[in-house]
Amino acid sequence: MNKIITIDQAMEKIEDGMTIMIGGFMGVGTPEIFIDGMLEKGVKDLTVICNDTGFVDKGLGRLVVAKRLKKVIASHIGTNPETGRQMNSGELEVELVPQGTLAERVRCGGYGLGGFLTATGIGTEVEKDKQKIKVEDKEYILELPLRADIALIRGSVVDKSGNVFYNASTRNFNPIMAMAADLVMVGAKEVVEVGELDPNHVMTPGILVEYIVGGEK
Amino acid sequence: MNKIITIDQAMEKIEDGMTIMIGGFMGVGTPEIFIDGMLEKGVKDLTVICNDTGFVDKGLGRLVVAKRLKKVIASHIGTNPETGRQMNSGELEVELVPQGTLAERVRCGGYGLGGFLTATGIGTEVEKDKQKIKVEDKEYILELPLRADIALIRGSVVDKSGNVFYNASTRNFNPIMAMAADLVMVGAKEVVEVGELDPNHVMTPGILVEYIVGGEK
Amino acid sequence: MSMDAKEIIARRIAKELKDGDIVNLGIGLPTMVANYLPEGVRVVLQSENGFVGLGGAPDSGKEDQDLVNAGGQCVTINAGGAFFDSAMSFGIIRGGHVDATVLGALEVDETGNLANYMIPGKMVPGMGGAMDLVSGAKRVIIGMIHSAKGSPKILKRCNLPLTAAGQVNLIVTEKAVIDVTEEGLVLKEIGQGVSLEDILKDTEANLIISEELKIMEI
Amino acid sequence: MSMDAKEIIARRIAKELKDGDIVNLGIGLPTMVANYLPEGVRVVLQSENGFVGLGGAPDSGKEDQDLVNAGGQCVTINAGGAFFDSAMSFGIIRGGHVDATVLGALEVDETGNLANYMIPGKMVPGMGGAMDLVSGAKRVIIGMIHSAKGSPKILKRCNLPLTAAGQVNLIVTEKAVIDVTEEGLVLKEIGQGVSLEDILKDTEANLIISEELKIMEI
Repeated sequence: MNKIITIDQAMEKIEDGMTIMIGGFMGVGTPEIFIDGMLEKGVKDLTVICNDTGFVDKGLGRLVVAKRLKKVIASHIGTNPETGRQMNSGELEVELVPQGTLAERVRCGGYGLGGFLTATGIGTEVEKDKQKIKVEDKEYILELPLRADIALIRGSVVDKSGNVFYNASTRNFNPIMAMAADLVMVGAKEVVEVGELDPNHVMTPGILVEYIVGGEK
Repeated sequence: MNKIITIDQAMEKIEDGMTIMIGGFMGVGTPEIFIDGMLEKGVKDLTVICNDTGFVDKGLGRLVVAKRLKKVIASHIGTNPETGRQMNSGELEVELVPQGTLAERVRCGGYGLGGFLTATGIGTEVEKDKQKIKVEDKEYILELPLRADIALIRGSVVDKSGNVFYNASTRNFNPIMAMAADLVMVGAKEVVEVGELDPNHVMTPGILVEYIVGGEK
Repeated sequence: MSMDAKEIIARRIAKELKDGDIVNLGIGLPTMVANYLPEGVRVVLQSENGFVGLGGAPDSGKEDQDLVNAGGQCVTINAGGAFFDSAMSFGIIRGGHVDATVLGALEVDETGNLANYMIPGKMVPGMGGAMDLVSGAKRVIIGMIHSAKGSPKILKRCNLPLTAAGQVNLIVTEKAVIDVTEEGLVLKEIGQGVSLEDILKDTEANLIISEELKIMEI
Repeated sequence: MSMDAKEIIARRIAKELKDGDIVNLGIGLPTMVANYLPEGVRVVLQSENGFVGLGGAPDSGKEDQDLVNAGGQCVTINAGGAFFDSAMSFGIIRGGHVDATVLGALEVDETGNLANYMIPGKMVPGMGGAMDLVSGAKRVIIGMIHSAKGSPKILKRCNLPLTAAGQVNLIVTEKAVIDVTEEGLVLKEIGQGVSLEDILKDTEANLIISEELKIMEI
């Protein structure tokens, strides 16, 4: 089973209107190769789930600037002024989620759980319209899972069966997103043969990854 | 800050009646050095949270045989006939929890969550006396967190600041238990200097570990 | 006959697995399925104690005490395998990342209910990972001897405490292959040399006879 | 004055940290706290994008683009540090494994409410990790200039959308150190050369004057 495909083949999987998770934190650990590909293909009306919208010239912020998003679910949009501008003008729907809650919602989606209880956001606007549940007299918000059609993740070292190692702070949302989408594609900085990655060091098992595109920077 | 202590010093932390999480799966990844220590000290009336009660002569099953437990919360007790015998005779309280639910309850306790929704156990005895919550017409059980006074875990390689690497299938419940107790002690097969473990390969950060006891097999 | 029956079941189930499937095999008979995979079909085995790429038994003297399967036996890991902790292992299971699980049963019924983890007062080993596996795997295949000393195990309604409600997809015995459908249990295949009467006699549940009923090939 | 004021705040907060504490410092002024730790006090800094053992800036030319802090700047990791994913990072935060977090504020009030993440219609950057940090850290220390161009930031009741309700433990400004207690805000220390009148004028909230009121040492 050959999982290595070209960026053009990868782009054939992405359609207008899809919900896509994109790994990274301020562009670090974001698979830029797929951002390039989506910009070139002209895919649009995407709902993107991500930690932040990066910068106007780095990370998935470039998709915002090119107006390819219909909606974004993120914890932070402050480093990309274009996201705020489009939000205020009504061009882009933005759902802001506390970062820990966002990570946990993505994990829930991938781990087959129906939701979780967190105290984060109690007494703030975050609790609006959400079910609250008391456990032993402490109040929690019931937060629900997130899933996507496709997860685009970035791997530092990827073996040909799809096992992924993330270096340093590039890990962030990538491993949990790799669990939470119907189709997972990884942009690999380095592709190695099966068996070269120590099974103890694999952070995303290859069984979760459908396709690998090499040439990620 | 010296985290390395002797087994005798470690045993001073453990008192009768405490709730203790013990890592391992069928005794693999269980810190036998602490089991030895507890048997020798004569500590009793413990509530133990663990995947299984191991065997009569391996893992924490030895504590069961020596009648040191008041209650056990586990997913499986079948490989240790003494657990079943004490359960039937009323000497030992046993709470059986599906393995995935057990892992997630421990994680919830350590990750500061108030609970989670799972479909595991719906329509079975597991749902008895538990709150059920519907999300988008699907029914889930609300499962609650588990925490302990002490977690006893086993590390394959541990640096002197408490960073832990678990080899192969010894990992199992150890990393999540290391998050979920007020005090965490690790039985280390190999102790190395700070800096010898690659920060990418650390599975339990040293900030979670209070004490290290060397000499684990 | 008993050994042959198990082999028939394992061989037939092996044909249900597709190349590239992620599979979790229960202890006992289900483990045998890995021995009979059709040529060209390679599956990745998940071991719920914390890895994928479960390999065969190690050569004598080469056992690694850190590397065991969910039954506690020393095993190996294949190239391309990966270790993880119990939370992630069951995330993989509950999250639908396991294509199929093969398990034994004490009882199974018309609505796909499964009882395979306890006999109150007699055998209470705990459910281990079975409840999560049966709830989470995309396809639940039951492999078991058709009846227990003449007493049916395929029932109208399970009597024993359930492992999961309505999750079984396929039942394979040495006598029959039975699909669990919305309409009920559909008999799809009959074992070689087994009569329909024999199956009906040994089955308490109502069986809908498939219009494409055929002889089980193994 | 502005630079000095920030340094006063950072120096004073540094004295709140204990040897071995796990600390998360917000962006801006809070980051400065690490520069003024008393001798013998070593803290472990957590970076919510996924590691503990946050070190200083790398030497010029030695930047590793894979290793940044939560503000996106290239940093280093100290020996004994460890990387993890975002789910675990916030597990560490929410789970009470962070001893203290130091954050700035737009407004803080008598009940320990904090507003520091948005001004509706003006600045809506998103809360990032702030809500989890404020809910989860064992101790929440606010470091901020006492008032905004003469308009009080320590209020009876926050006007802006809250980051968290009732979670602030200590407020440190260039003029005062204020404890958040069940009874209300307790003024514990006054900045050198600052008068009580000046503080009361610049503070909307009621202040309970501690019986042990003293001059802030930095």
